[in-house]
Amino acid sequence: MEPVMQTVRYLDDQGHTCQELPLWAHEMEPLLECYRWMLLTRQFDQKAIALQRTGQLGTYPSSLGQEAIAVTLGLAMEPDDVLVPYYRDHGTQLIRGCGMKDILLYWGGDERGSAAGPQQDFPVCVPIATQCGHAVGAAKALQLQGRSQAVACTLGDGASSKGDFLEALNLAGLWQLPVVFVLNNNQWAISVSRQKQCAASALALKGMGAGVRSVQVDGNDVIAMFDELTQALEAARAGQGPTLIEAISYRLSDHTTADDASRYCPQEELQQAWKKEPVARLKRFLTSQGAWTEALEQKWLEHCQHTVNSAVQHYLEYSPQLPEAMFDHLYEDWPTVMEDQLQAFAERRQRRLGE
Amino acid sequence: MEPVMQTVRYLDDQGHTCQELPLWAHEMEPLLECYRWMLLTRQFDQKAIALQRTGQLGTYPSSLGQEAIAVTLGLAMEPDDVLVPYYRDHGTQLIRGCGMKDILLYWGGDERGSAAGPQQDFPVCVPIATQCGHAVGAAKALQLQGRSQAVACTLGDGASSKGDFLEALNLAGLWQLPVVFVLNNNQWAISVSRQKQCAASALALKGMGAGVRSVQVDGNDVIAMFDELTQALEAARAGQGPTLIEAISYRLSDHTTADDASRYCPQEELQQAWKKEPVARLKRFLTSQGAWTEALEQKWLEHCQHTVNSAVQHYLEYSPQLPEAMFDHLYEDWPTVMEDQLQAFAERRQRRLGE
Amino acid sequence: MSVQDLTMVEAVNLALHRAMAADESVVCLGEDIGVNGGVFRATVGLQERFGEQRVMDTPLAETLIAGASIGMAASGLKPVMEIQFMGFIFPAFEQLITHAARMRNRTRGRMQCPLVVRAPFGGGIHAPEHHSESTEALLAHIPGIRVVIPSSPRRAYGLLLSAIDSPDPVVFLEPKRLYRVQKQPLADDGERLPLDSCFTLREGQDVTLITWGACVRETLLAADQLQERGIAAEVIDVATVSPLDMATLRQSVIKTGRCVIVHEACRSGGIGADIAAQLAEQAFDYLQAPIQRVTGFDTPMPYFRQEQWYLADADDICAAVKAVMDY
Amino acid sequence: MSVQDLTMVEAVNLALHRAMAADESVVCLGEDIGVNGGVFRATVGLQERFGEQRVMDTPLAETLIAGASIGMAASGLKPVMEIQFMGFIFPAFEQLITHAARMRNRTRGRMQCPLVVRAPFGGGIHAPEHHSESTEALLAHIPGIRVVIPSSPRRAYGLLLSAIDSPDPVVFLEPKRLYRVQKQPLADDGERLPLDSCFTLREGQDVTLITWGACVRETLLAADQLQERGIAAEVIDVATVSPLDMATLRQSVIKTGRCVIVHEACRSGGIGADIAAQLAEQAFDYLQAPIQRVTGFDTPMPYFRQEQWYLADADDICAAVKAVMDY
Ligand SMILES: Cc1ncc(C[n+]2csc(CCOP(=O)(O)OP(=O)(O)O)c2C)c(N)n1
Ligand SMILES: Cc1ncc(C[n+]2csc(CCOP(=O)(O)OP(=O)(O)O)c2C)c(N)n1
Ligand SMILES: [Mg+2]
Ligand SMILES: [Mg+2]
Repeated sequence: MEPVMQTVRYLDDQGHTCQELPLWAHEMEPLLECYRWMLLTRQFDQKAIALQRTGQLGTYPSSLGQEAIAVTLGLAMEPDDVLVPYYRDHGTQLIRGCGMKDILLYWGGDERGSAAGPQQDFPVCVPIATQCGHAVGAAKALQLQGRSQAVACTLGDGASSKGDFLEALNLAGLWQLPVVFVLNNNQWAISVSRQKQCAASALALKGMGAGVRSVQVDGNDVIAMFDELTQALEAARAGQGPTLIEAISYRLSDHTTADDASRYCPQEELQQAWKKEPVARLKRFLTSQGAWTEALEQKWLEHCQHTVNSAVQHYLEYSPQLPEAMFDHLYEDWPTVMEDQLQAFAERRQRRLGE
Repeated sequence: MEPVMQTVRYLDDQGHTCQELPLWAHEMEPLLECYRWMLLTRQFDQKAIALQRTGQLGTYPSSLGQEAIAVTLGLAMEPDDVLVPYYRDHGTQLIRGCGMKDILLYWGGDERGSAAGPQQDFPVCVPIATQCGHAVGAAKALQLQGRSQAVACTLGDGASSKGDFLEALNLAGLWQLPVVFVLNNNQWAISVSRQKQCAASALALKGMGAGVRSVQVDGNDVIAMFDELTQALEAARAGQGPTLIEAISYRLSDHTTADDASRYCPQEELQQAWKKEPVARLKRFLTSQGAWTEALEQKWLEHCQHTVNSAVQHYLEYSPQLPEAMFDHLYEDWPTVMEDQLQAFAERRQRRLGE
Repeated sequence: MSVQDLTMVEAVNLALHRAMAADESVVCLGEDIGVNGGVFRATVGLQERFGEQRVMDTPLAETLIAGASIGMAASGLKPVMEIQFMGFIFPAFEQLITHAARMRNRTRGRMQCPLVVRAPFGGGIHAPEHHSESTEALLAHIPGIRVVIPSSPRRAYGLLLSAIDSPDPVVFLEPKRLYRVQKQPLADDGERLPLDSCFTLREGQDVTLITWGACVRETLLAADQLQERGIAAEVIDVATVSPLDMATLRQSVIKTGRCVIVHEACRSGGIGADIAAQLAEQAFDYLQAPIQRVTGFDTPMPYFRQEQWYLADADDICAAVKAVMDY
Repeated sequence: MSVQDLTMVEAVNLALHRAMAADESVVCLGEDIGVNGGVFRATVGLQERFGEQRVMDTPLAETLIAGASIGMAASGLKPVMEIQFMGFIFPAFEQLITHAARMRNRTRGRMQCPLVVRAPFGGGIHAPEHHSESTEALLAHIPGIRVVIPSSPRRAYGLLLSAIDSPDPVVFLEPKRLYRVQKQPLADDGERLPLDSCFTLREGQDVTLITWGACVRETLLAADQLQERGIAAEVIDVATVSPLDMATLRQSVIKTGRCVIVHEACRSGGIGADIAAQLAEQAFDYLQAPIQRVTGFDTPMPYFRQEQWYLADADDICAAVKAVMDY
């Protein structure tokens, strides 16, 4: 009785095509672009973790193994679409013009990290699934204003259990909003496995109860992801309503640098998952097509390293906010009735710095 | 692509059978019992509304037109099952031994109304859908204690949009809990129609995303309802997991006595709905089977009137709580550290009553 | 411009009509606010006039209403969301606290969150359970959210227009006990009243009575009674309970040396505690008696048969004034 | 009975082990509390020892965790639910406020709701956004809920056991900054500590320092520094912030005539306001200076690079003491 979801995929784990490719994927350049961004994202992640380990960054969530989702989303979106991310979308953020320095600032405990990026994009969202409400609100605003832009909202498999997502999904279906939910099913919500999160055979089935077109995609297959994302975003922009994309992937890292996955993640499962990871898979395909070589790889990795290093430099040298910055932007203007707070702060500052 | 739900029904709008009846329904007595309870419930509702109109009761939600759902649930449950109701289940409450006087007390603004009923049943729940969390918690308790009882949780169509329900449904599927969700789809959430609540063709489809067996039933067909409820409750008791039953009905009254449905409910729609209402439908069937007559009806109605009237009498004569009762039962024992509150109250009381 | 006699709920409705007519980006959303015009009729006529796109009946989901409003507000709209009764605002708390209050601060000014949360609140109308709460103190504890409470048709109109103008998120709580008790002549002149300011409703030298919401009525009644006994009470409607205009309150208490604070919510952790603490600090040398608070008790609001025992009346206020006068 | 040197988080773990071993009806639920043992390791070993049925990893849904806990509590279990960080407690608010706090009152004693909500809270560990909040005042404003905050391994152990024993719902907030800073010798003797009681940690004649949670540490440090300057400070750990044991606080302030209240949460609407208001009323004739509050500011907790500016330190406390001594 339960409908079975077919997982859309074009490349198998070995990077061989398993069905006729969509037309656009006959060109190599779009795929090369994906590949390059995936490598850059991975390099960035590694560096961020290194910074954290050496006390130069706070807790950081790596996207290792899920780069295909973030990167294809970034590339499938138009610049004036709206990104409503969660916290594991560094690849998407980078493509949309959020600087590495800014991402590092955010995870380095500096609010200014969220000042960057396209004006309309939402900042990193920590309270799980709450961004889904924002996404449908933003989509409603676009619909009301008669714009043909789309909203893309990311979330995790854990987030799919939280009411916020389910309520927003319902509204998206009801009001036929221009929104695409991209569910990064990386099989874990910290230590809680996908099986302990939901009994449905596919998380994409949650779209059924909301009247939302839903699809399950191999999230480590760049071709499938880009194709489905492009279709869904185009449908949204064309007023054809929302889509839920469940992207099947695997979290190859700890949840964050504060986590130790070896406590709960079976070693063989992790090893199996490594065999399906998106970077090697696409590399095999591109190499088999003669579009990529070790030499190109080395060159690109050097470029990545350079880019990342100079961003890190920029980050580390960035002058800190003033202590009183905590009061900024809370209200449009700091209310006069609250000036005694500034006074109290000034005294604290004076006491501590002797200034 | 969207799976289509078949609505289970045995009696058509005219009370003719439209498929082979389940075995139990070949006997008339169970159906007569349903019928008598439905009439009693309806009489009770009418009286409650009359009390409200004359200032003797507070806001009251009638269950007019949805009596089949409440009554079949009450009769399908075992005494030691757990009822987790919302606020439109008077029929179920009555069958489970909650007195009419108690129901009137509750809606008459007296906490003691919720002291009545089976020890394990939950009180009327006003914050929409919150009861769904309690139901899965209660079901987990039963499962843990190795008991073979079931929990029945009722909710409305409006409630099906709220995260509480969807989160609880997910847990029910995940942990295979002994719980049956009975969704009274009466087509309205105050003034918001079913169509403006959810785009899915059936609310029962929400079970799919949670891995919960789901069924859509004609909620005005006593035979279908009783049959599905019995099966679902038995499955729950036997450790076979949860069921979601969407019962299609129609709210023939205002939302509550504080509402005026004529402001938003199309007149013809209401008229059409009257043609499908459960009491007349079952009466036609029972009459056609020779199991019911006008004479029996008159006699039963008199009995109902008598029962209701004496309950009302009891309600009206019930001595009020003491003013200080508001402090009772809040904590197991009133904390000594809060005695000044009692003191302040005593002063207020003294001032006002001169006692 | 014609002047009409309006109740508070009509004044709310008038302000909504005006704000929506003046600015296309103002939208309303909530449960039953469309064709039904709101369970208290506060949004009557809006959907007819401005259409279903701008006056939206939502599914029954307060978390969603708040979340979507934040998304709209950050995307250029000015949503006025309704929570049907304040007792049902809690599902919206995560959104209001972790996002609405912080969106501008978090993005260092890149994004705004100019939304208004309207909710009827308070007891005294013989409503069922959860329809009579006064939990304004919870929201007042959240930096970044303004909490505004009108207590007359005129203030409802002027403060709601200011709330909608405000680029900050504003929770606008409407004391439903006052919705229809009193009419005031009101012109639809668009005149705003300041947030961040208390309103001194009555001047007096002997004692300062500080209150807001539905209790303003009882407090004014008490002031009348006190007058007859020769006590001149100054009555201040706090109106914006967060952030607090302490200057006005402080000046009054420095003048009178005596203070009684009246609110409907339970005592512990109520906004009265905050005001009392600040006054006791800032007017320490002027206070001639301990500040008294006349409040609800630390229990849930009892069901309506007993709610009069929970709600303070003019006599309760007078008794407290007597205590501070006699100290 | 062996005495071990334990940190606060180990003491929490010890109390959970003891409570689960002693009473089959005690169950634990929350996110990552099972095989992972909790993100702070507070529930380590419980699932291994008591099984998946009694130590339940839930889906990611705090509304559900609270709702299910209430259902369990009303059905004969004693759930101890964990909210991973206090910043994520808001989805549970509707359940805690409209149900947990009222279930017994509403049913006139027919149903109980003996649950414990455990949540790590407060700043100072360089955590990301929303991982450093101190919103205990919100829950303290809800009649029917007890709010308990330990500040040492010993008090964590004894108070948690009492919280689990309690037939009332208890929110048990663990200052995560103190989780591992200090070890105390602790025997698993099951000794309970009273809810409803403040703990006087240090006696003194000159000034009363009132605090709770992580600020207890800074306050004791300040008391040491004050001692060197010849000022004898009495330090009281409030511990149960709701309902408040005012008698102990009042007696101390009547004795010293001076008071400074220290808390991490923002100032407006903080529990400090409540305590200050009550003391200013109840010790009016004894106060020799206005009560001072040393608190966070009325802003969100800044991200970790600036959080030290938000958190009060011993110097800030000493400065406030100086102000009340010099008044
Ligand atoms: C409301 C809320 N509850 C709990 C947390 C703590 N937390 C952070 S990430 C996480 C797991 C999220 O899992 P998932 O949604 O699958 O996303 P992933 O991290 O795997 O990408 C949890 C429980 C939170 N941030 N917000
Ligand atoms: C959380 C919450 N929000 C709003 C309300 C106000 N309210 C009471 S009943 C109702 C509509 C419920 O509709 P439905 O779930 O279909 O149940 P029905 O009343 O139709 O049986 C609303 C919005 C409430 N009680 N609780
Ligand atoms: Mg995940
Ligand atoms: Mg309904």
